[in-house]
Amino acid sequence: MSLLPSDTPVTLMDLEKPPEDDVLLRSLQHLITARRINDQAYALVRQGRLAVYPSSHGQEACQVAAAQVLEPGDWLFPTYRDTVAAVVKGVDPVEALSLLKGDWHCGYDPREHHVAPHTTPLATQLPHAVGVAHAARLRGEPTVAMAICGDGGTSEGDFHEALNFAAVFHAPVVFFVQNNEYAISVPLARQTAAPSLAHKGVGYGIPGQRVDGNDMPALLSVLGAAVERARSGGGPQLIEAHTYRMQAHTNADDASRYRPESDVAAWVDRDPIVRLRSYLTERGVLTDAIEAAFAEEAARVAEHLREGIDQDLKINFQDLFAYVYSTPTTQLEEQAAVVADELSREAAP
Amino acid sequence: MSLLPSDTPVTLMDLEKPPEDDVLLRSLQHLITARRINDQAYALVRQGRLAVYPSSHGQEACQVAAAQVLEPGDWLFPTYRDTVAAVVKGVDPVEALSLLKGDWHCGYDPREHHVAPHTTPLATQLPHAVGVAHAARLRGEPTVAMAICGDGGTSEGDFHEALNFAAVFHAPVVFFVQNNEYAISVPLARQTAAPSLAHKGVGYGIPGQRVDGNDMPALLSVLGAAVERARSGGGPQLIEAHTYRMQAHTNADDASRYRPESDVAAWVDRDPIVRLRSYLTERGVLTDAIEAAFAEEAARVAEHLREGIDQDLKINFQDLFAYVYSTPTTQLEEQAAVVADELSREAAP
Amino acid sequence: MTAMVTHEKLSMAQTLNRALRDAMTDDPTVLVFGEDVGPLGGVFRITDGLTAEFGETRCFDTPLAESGIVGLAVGMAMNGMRPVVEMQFDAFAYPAFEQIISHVAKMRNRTRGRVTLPMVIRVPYAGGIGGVEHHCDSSEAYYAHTPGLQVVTPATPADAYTLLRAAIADPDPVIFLEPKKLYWSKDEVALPDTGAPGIGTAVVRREGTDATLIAYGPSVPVALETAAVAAQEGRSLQVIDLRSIVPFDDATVCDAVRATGRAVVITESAGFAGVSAEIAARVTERCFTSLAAPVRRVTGFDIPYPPPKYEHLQLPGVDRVLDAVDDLAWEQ
Amino acid sequence: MTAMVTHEKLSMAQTLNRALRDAMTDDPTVLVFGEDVGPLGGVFRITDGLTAEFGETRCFDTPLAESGIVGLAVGMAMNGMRPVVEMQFDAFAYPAFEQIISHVAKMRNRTRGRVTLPMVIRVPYAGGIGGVEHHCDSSEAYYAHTPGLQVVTPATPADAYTLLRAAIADPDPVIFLEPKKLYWSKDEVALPDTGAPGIGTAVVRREGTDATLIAYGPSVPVALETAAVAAQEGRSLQVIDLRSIVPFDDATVCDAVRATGRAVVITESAGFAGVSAEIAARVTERCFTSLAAPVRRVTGFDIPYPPPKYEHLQLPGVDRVLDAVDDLAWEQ
Ligand SMILES: Cc1ncc(C[n+]2csc(CCOP(=O)(O)OP(=O)(O)O)c2C)c(N)n1
Ligand SMILES: Cc1ncc(C[n+]2csc(CCOP(=O)(O)OP(=O)(O)O)c2C)c(N)n1
Ligand SMILES: [Mg+2]
Ligand SMILES: [Mg+2]
Repeated sequence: MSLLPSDTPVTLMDLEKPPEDDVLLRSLQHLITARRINDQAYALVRQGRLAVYPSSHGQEACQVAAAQVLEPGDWLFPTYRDTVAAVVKGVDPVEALSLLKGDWHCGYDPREHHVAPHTTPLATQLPHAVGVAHAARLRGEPTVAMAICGDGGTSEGDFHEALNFAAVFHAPVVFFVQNNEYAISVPLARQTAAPSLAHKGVGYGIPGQRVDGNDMPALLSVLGAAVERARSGGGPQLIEAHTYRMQAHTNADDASRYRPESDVAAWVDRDPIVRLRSYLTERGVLTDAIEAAFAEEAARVAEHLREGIDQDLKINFQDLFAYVYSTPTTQLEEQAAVVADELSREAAP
Repeated sequence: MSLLPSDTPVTLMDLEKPPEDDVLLRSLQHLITARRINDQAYALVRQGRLAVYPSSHGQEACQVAAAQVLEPGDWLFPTYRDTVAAVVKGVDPVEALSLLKGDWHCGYDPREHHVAPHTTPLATQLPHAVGVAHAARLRGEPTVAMAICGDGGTSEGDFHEALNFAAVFHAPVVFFVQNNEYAISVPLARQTAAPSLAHKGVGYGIPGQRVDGNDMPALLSVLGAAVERARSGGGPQLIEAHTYRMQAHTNADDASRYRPESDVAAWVDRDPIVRLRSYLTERGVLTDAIEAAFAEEAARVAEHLREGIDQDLKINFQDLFAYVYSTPTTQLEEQAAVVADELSREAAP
Repeated sequence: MTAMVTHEKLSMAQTLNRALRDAMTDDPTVLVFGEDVGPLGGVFRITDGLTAEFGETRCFDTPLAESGIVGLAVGMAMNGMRPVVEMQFDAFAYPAFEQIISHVAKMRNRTRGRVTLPMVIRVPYAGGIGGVEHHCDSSEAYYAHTPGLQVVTPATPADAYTLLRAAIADPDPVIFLEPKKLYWSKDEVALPDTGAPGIGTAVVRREGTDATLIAYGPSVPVALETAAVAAQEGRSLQVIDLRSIVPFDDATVCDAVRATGRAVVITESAGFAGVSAEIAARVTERCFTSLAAPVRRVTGFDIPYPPPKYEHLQLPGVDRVLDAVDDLAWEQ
Repeated sequence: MTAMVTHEKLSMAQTLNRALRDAMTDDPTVLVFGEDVGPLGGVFRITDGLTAEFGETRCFDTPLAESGIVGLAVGMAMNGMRPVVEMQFDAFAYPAFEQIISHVAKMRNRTRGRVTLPMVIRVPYAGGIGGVEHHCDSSEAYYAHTPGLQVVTPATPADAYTLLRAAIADPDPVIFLEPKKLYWSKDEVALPDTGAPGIGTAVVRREGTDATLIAYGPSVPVALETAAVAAQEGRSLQVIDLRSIVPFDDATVCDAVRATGRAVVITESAGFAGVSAEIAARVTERCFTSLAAPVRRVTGFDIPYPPPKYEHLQLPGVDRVLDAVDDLAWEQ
């Protein structure tokens, strides 16, 4: 089954059983906030207040759906591009962005909302998701792990090993590939010669499905069903969402070197927010008042983000040495003393 | 298309166009020699003249076919278990076994017969095969690379990366998986949950096929066609041959710890040599005289092997330092001098 | 060394097996997995009987993929388990390198201590067993150079037990390097309390006053043998067994070298930028004024591990160590 | 340093690009591939314009898989090509570790010289650019410790050109480490003949008589700056740029240290069992009697590379090096 319409990308799929209106209203709210976070973060980079930001602008439906279909006890494994998914799962956006502000690597407590630290080495988080899910299963817990990666990430050896382990151990993992057609500058055609990335499930005995990654109801439906299959003993699931990276890889990237603007323009009409908004408006459940409330909430989050990122960092040199091991080695204590001595001499008149 | 009969393993497939009789007679000769080499090597281990031997006993049809379908200019990438395939491709069996005798790692010149050094780190030879094939293609040469791995090897990340690279670059590689049902003690069910290993091609856009690995004509037909497809621009091919490891992983292994003898017994009737012999006898092309000549040739090779392995090794300490770089570093020269000095003092009265 | 009356003559393979068994008995979150560790009991039989005793959810075979194995362990450790994984041989841990360097070593630090990884990666390592290529690598330097890992290697059956129990109990990851050639060496051992110290402590294996031999893992017996031979020649060599490469026991090592004024470091691994270099450098930094001669290193040569029939030339042996000792400026 | 009249002010990124372009022009078997090296020209633009100039069979993007990239290069090198591959960042070379250690480093040796691998693995490495985690690792020790690899790292635009050309021309594999923070540093350079020596030769970057600073790659400018400051304080520090870690130029380094009698080794990487340990150990072994003080190391701390706002604390800086120099027993 594919929920990806080949030729009608600007409307939504006809789902037999579309998500309830209130669920979709919540999605829209998340989408609007998500977009706002993306754009705010982008602006903060331009202002030099964030070092870099890999935006999910245009991919927000994937982001929101990946988190929205999870229970609080489920685990999310995000990449560097999935800040917004982490936020929907509960992480404070200021904490989620502290890595990119230059503060400590993982700004949040992964155990609080069951969101793994965002992972940069591609596909390496996927075996972790299998481990978390397998451990939960051994303990009889109903946890599902949602493991995200990009189209580029599917080429790494760890993608292969993770899917195979999950299949062999029948671990409750949903592998969610956000196919945004690019890995930095490298287009999908250089990444795979397979008919789709969902076909990669076949070699592991994992059911694979494609879905329009800019169709919020379809995503909720497909990912929600996958999570429930995984939870109820159906083993791992592979979902490929076809979406598009609307901006450069990060603000440090220059996409004009490898793709024409016209390619991007073709995707503007498929914007997931526009599509969900018109769907809900047509159904008569989205009022101006609700829209206004959503916009206000998004503005509030953006302000919180701005303020949080503006906070001056308190650099504590001890932090360098405090977390390497649970008990610092004598070597690290000596090294910390070197810095302490330097700083005290600097501070001295 | 599958050439694997599900229920009639002791007869051969009905092929539309079976290989010519003279080709199959050559196969039988190779098979008989191959079995003889396997058994001779095994005996040499028991006598303490070889350190260890991973035998392909029972898998000889795969071994012979993999080499027999290649042109001299084609490359073979064998694993530790594929000594016999290397020999069929032209390598002297004494040289092929010198690694296992404890002599220098790769006993043969890989460039002479286009046989890569047998590779132990699993699946790592597969990307090399892609590189050799891609380089040949860039130069417009008609070379095909035949890359062998085991069922266990398919789980490694390098398997994934190699197949994907081959598909994306449309490289003329035949990936030949000898599924002998075990990776040391680990049965296939712990290796994959896929319907077959041939299904792994799907995720790369590579055609996958299964074949009875103990059916010589079917193997020649399937592998031969795969090589020709690859050679004529059809891109990489994946072939899974279903066979069985009749002996322990190596003589150092104790298979009774993980599989009952009765499992092995079930495969005795499917012996590839017996099956090919009766086929050729029925067709009236195999005479006693020919059989006798084959046996004599096999005995000759076995004797050559025994004699070669019996030769005392001449240890030359300079060899330790001579091949690390094309020009030894001053550090290596100093280190060689240390050994030279030690040996001269030992030799002194 | 412990003065305790010992109860059983056990090989290192047996005490490692006992350590796993006892840890699994004491703590249901301890899991063992890897390649062939289940019914086969591992190619060195270190996990022998564990699947039979604890069931196959506690000790199980995985698909053949080392990065997957270590990655799975990371995830399981994130979620309440204490995985002990086996890499089948030293060189077959390399596919897991990215997981080890970028995750195992860094998870605690990058999450500011919020996610800890109590896990052990067991690696049979080093040579001396006539193994073919890729089966005899001394890979300790790769791990020891990586901040965030602890790197431990026993040289005796008693240490094997105590250090493996300590590694499994440790809140942080431990690379546990098992010298293959010592698997079958036997010793009287009292279990479970061997009297051996935990991770981070070096021990003096033999007292001596003229020079200090510093060794670990497979080189400890070489050092002891050298000291025995030297004693006959009238030279008193002290032998230190590091046991733990990271954390490094500066106090024990430096006290020893300051007392003797001379030191030789022995490792099987290639010398260049190896652990022996670190030991020589740090001992020199800390004991310079006590040194009568530069710290000498006796190491494997800077070559890929050679074929079986050549390995005797590569491995540091008694004579080569004695030559180094002879070089320690005795005329002063 | 070369006294040659220079022609252009070029950055290291530009001379690296020129080296690739010139090598590809001179030798049709030279190929460049990796992640984003094609139309984008690499994330650091080192391969800028190569696809346009040489076509996409000569410079091309691969699927995103580093082990595959290195493995492909091995195969292509086995079959007549001279591949130059780019690892996008230091830590993203780790997935290729098994290919590098078990094949790239060993192919020549295990085939007794019958199969050689003329290939270059370019790795942008080290920190100082405010990069986030996994983008600032100093990974040189992993390679330098591995017999069979050559490990080279330029500190100037001229060296970048000459060493990269030499690496590409070399019959054996070279790990070519590019200090990211120096990509944009400019210098007058004459191309193609920069006058710089080839692989295996260290150079004295600044003459001095009181002590020798030994550095490579990203630490060379730190050493030079330190020497400049020290000169104002009346201390004459000599600066050596190793350029090539393997092979190591013992002669140049030891001659220098014997003359000054004092040495400080500076590296960004974690100190423990790193290249700095090797340098300290071998200099001490060879120059012991000339040393007035133990060789001091100024290195990154033994911690995972810290977040951008903390990196100034981690990186060896002028003050920290001066402190080490002050420690070199000047009262003697
Ligand atoms: C192992 C590894 N190699 C290379 C990189 C550098 N890198 C960062 S993002 C990226 C592209 C990833 O593309 P994709 O998986 O499609 O995700 P997207 O950025 O499109 O979300 C690359 C090559 C990395 N992070 N990890
Ligand atoms: C990377 C790596 N990991 C582990 C091993 C140890 N090992 C050698 S053979 C083997 C089993 C391989 O099974 P399979 O691929 O099915 O080949 P077979 O031996 O059955 O021919 C293992 C685990 C290895 N050689 N390389
Ligand atoms: Mg992408
Ligand atoms: Mg097998």
